[in-house]
Amino acid sequence: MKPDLHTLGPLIALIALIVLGALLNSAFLAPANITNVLARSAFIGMIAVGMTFVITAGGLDLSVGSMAAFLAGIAIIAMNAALPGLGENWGTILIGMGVAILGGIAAGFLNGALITKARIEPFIVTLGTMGIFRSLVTWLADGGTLSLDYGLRTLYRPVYYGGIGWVTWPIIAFALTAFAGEWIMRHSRFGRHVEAIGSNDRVARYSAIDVGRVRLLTYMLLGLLVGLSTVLYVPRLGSASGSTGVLWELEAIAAVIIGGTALKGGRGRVWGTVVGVLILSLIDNILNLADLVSPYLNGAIQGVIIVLAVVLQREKRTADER
Amino acid sequence: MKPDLHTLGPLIALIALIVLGALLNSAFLAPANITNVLARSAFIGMIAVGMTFVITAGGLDLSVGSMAAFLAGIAIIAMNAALPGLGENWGTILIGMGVAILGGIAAGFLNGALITKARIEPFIVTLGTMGIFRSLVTWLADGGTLSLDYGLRTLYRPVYYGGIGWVTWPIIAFALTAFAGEWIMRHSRFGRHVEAIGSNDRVARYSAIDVGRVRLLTYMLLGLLVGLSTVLYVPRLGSASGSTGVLWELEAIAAVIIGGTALKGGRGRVWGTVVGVLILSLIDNILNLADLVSPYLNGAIQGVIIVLAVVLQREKRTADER
Amino acid sequence: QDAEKKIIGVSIPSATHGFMGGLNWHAQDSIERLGETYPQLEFVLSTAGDAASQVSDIEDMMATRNIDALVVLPFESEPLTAPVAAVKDAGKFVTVVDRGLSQDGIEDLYVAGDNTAFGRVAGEYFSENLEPGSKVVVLRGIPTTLDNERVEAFQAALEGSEIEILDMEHGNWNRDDAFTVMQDFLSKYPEIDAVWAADDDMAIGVLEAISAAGRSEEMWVIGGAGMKQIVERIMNNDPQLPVNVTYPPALISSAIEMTALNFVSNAPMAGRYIIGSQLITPENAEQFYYPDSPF
Amino acid sequence: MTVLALHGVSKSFGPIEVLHDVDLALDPGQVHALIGENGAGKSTIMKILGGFLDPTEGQILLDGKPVRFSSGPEAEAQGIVVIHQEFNLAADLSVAANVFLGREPGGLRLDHKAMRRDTAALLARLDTRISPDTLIRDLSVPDRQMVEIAKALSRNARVLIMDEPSAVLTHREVGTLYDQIDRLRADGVAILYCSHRLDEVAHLADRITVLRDGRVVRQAMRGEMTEDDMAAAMVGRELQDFYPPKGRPSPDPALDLQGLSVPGRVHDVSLTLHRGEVLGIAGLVGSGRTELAEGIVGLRSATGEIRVNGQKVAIRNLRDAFDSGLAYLTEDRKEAGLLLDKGLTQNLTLADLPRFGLWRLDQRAETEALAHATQEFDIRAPDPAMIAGKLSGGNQQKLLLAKTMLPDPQIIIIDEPTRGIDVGTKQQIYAFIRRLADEGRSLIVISSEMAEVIGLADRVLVMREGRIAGEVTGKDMTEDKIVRLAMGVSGEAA
Ligand SMILES: Nc1ncnc2c1ncn2[C@@H]1O[C@H](COP(=O)(O)OP(=O)(O)OP(=O)(O)O)[C@@H](O)[C@H]1O
Ligand SMILES: Nc1ncnc2c1ncn2[C@@H]1O[C@H](COP(=O)(O)OP(=O)(O)OP(=O)(O)O)[C@@H](O)[C@H]1O
Ligand SMILES: [Mg+2]
Ligand SMILES: [Mg+2]
Repeated sequence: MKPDLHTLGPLIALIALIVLGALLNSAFLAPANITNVLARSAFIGMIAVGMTFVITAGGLDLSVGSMAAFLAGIAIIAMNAALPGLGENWGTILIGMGVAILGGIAAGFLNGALITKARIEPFIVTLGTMGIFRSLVTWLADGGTLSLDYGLRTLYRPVYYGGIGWVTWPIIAFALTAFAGEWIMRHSRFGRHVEAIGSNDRVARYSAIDVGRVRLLTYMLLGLLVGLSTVLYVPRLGSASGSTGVLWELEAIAAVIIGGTALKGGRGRVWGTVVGVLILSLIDNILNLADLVSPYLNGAIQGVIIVLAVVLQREKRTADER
Repeated sequence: MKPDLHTLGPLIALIALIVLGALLNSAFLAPANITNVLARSAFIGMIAVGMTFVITAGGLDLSVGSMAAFLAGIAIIAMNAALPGLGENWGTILIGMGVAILGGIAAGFLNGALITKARIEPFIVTLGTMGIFRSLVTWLADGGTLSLDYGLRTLYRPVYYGGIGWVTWPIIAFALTAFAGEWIMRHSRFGRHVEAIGSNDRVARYSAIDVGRVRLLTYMLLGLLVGLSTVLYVPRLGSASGSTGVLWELEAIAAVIIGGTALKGGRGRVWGTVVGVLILSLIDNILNLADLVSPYLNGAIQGVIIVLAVVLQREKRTADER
Repeated sequence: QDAEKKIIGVSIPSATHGFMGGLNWHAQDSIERLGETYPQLEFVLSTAGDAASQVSDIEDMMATRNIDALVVLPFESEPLTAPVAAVKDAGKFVTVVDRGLSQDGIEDLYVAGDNTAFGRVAGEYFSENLEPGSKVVVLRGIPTTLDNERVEAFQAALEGSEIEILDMEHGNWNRDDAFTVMQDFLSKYPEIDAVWAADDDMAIGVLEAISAAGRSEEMWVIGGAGMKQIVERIMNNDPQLPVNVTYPPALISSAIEMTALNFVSNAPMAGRYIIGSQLITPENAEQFYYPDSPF
Repeated sequence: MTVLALHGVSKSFGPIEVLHDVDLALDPGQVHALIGENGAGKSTIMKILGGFLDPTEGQILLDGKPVRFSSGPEAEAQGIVVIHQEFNLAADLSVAANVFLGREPGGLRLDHKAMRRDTAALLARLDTRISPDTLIRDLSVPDRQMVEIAKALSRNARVLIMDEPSAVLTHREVGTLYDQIDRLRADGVAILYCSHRLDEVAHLADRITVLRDGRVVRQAMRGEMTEDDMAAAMVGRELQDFYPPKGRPSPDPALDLQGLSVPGRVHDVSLTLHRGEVLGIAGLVGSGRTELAEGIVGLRSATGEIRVNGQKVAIRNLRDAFDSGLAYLTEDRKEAGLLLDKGLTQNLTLADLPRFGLWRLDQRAETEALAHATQEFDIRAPDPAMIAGKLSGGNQQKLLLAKTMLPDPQIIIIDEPTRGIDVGTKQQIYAFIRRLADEGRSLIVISSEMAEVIGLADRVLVMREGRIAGEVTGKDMTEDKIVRLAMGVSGEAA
């Protein structure tokens, strides 16, 4: 893990934001707030780590937010359905988790197969499945909300809120995902091939890399991570609806790019993505800390900070390449 | 204008949709319905033509929907403000049009300058400005709706609803934009430069093309077209709010890609974009005209059709290129 | 520094459509007013785009702003129930607005409109004022529980009246979407006698589509929530807009005010306040006209 | 005993047949050279042997048995390794990652240390100073080629197919390449070698096959053909007076540089180019020749004074340079020269579009310009509507030359003019360059081919480490003198 301008830039932005937060409100650095921010970054965070692989291999996935909503929906339906038979216990919850994770892998497979086998642009495939997943969850919920049985939710709740002291499970899961993601990107054959494909897929093909398979795997990995983040998301809210996970895809992609991974592929930076995710959550948190002119302007301030965060990492092209 | 697989594919999809629509409902081919669909397509259509240039040059613009809302907002404010002085006449309306168009060019300049001068990824810049424009219009409208003075609206209304017989002004404007866009892309130096930059910007630079300037101009052209489509949008409902133009950016980008322009740049097909826009509007129209299982599933059907439309145009790799 | 200072957190959905815009405006308006009147009160307002960020907002208010009371309009009932219960368990005063939580007895104060009544009142007007055999179309909102409640109540009120609902589509409480849907309804059905648009923003789009098709004489339109432009037209006896059904965005003001009163007066506030949906008619329209509100 | 052979192979792209009934055999421990004009079909043969293309007719025989490879990697699994004419490296990856791409050592965790070590060893064998951790995108063209060679060497090939490996290399590197080829030959590897440098063919080849218009016209063993025979067989006529006679430049300065520096690359270069002169610039790889040229034409920011025809000019970008009558032909054809996925006309006219119409581009005039260029520069395109990437390598170079000459510049800087050009065409290009000079234009020719600089230039400047190390003229223009200046070795020849 050699730091370079692309990871240092966002890191500086992150530190600047932390300093700003601490100046605005002394409670900002309180453990409770830090736990909150980190735990809620976990969903987008895990998804963004998966997205880093997809983007590095030259792909894109717009469907992740809808996919999360859909997976949360079917997991809840599965748990509610298993409840009468199995009762209010971890067995039922494990079924729900299994449905979310396997469903995620299957959804990722669907995206990946359409992209690699039917050879359709990732943008179009995932725009299509984005609509499909979102519609399906709305339809399953009959336009309303799918809710987990109250007893089950009470049992399941500690998966989001519990943990080891201040370090709750989502934080642990996010950290593990980030470490694993970084390791895979840097030290595994898969990661190497992902970068090679994103950099030049003809070269990869000439090097006996099964380009289609690796691409497919990136989407499945992303699906798996969407499934895992759903496993953490369901106990937080205990429900899913047509408005769950709206715009998560944009946030995840933004985090990846803020982190220094190029949108055109070839260069994956998992640590950068983690920093990008934290920057995005901190912006929200800080906006809540400060009393601003008008809440209508939140989006504008957010926009300005996102752009500023990236100014710091923009490629300092040498004078040669002007 | 030589037809190739990339423009023929979507054209076949379009024809299939028209046949489907005609079979589902006899009202589909009625002139009134055709006028409706074409006129509604005009906003996204004109924006998508501009987007074709941006994407062909290797860029992207996520801010267009918000930009349209913002431009509509300031145009309405300007007209309402000019009303007491100038009175209820075309002068006042021309001021509004001017504000929308100049505002569009300025907004495009802002995006383009941040991308080319500050060298930030287009995705990030326009994600940022998307938030900024959207926030600003919500703030200007105080969270509600900005409405054009009733009298002015009545005067201005024919710009959307009037025209030459069935062919209303938006349809005419869209057609002219499409012809001009196709002409510029195919026959002008600018179009040639845009394709060259998207194909390989280093080669463009070594051919004495001012890459930054041309890129900047694509964003300004897009801004201008967003402004023009705002000029047509305002008389339709006479209002603008924070929910105006939501997701237009995705629709415009999808239309461009469905039309056969590559997301990675280098190959621009304005006619394809027009076909893409029509496909997207027809899907909506057909879904409304047909009686479907559940309106909740509209999004799913839309998704499936978008993917299918593109299957037809997917690149047939020759055996040589394995 | 000031031990007596009380902090009231207000968490509402962001202004994504006209009604919420009005609600946002009323919330800011009453916070400003109350802040001036009662210097010992401080308000924290946050707006959220979805349920998850609303939960985050509430967590932030608890963790960093140390609020004494929470006024919340839940984005959705289910997901907000547990987090709001946690606020209550921490000993804070809780006011729930409009959308009830999925567990009873959490909140101290409940101020709400009545979605069932909103649909029913409209439905009753339809069944009383349309001939049997009349045909209507319906534009629904964004798919949500409250939209379901409204539409179900509307359908229930039409039962037995022999009025036919030709079609229902989601107009998403959005003018442009409603315009598109209505244009297509007009192409599809040669005969439509009335439209229920379930929200005034949609009603605006619907009216425009009808007038563009030159069929204004054929049908009237009932919207809902009392947008000022619509109320104005009712006052002027517009034949196309005979009545409207209230669902006042100002209910957030009542909620905030009552919560404030809990701290500044000696009378502890508690209970449920349901603001019923009323029919706005040309006769009473003046009462419902707020020219300053953006909605 | 033949390892790999073609038997009666023909190949068509669409309706156009580019190979006709070719027979070719590669034996272990032999270097088989394949020579022919640009577009004769050499690369196509190599791609067929390497499994990257299917023959339309005929057979590939491996150890005497007919085989069909469905892909390059499949052929590579049989020990057939290709160094392509186009670079085959992932630019975002490091040198070591590229060398081991697709066959990374290590278990679950990649063995970075082994990859770095083995890569460093390979590169040391090739006597280069490239670090295994450098990203390919940061390497110069010759360095990339060395990485390609290292990559091929690491593959333990039975058959090694090299498509113009030396075209982008300089003198010194070519020497190490020969050493490696000798070593492989001794190890019993069968080598197919394609080159336009006939001297090296004479030096290396055990057997020579000459290809003309997709047909084998002659096969010979070592020593049976002189360089002139080869050239004659390729071109189908005798080549005389390979280099044109030197010119008589006028004393007027056309281009005058005073203290030109490109930060970090070129230091304080002053030179004068006279009207009608061909000035050669020689030097080792990395001596800063390209940077100097790019500094002059505004592609890199440079300090110092530039005078054109005695007038001081400010050149901030390439457009300014064009306006002052300068033109530059890049050495990096694939990345900076041509749009490989665009048509020939679009490439030809890209840098000079205003000529074809202020508003509407006159496509008929463009087509005419292409027809004219095709003739003047002898561009052999089977189909004028094809994309540039499908032209043979040498014909791409000719197209690039045509593109550079289109604006009719007065001062032309050509970086590696004959990379991948066949002898016949080389002669045409030399004559063309000389004609330009005789017409009163002035040219700077940067070349790593010593013979070319000496044969073509009126005067040669030698660069070393970003500075002008010296100048040679007249009888002093010898390979030995130039190499000494380039390497910084003082004194007379040993
Ligand atoms: N994919 C392709 N499609 C169409 N024509 C092609 C394709 N590839 C090569 N050709 C044509 O086949 C002919 C032989 O090309 P090839 O690359 O084998 O030539 P070459 O002998 O290697 O020439 P050079 O010395 O210039 O590299 C050329 O006319 C070329 O334009
Ligand atoms: N983008 C770059 N980043 C880092 N180093 C570079 C870059 N471009 C070139 N170099 C290095 O700069 C030095 C000069 O390279 P360059 O190829 O321009 O020299 P040259 O004298 O023109 O040689 P040649 O004729 O072989 O190209 C080389 O060491 C090269 O590796
Ligand atoms: Mg070749
Ligand atoms: Mg060079």
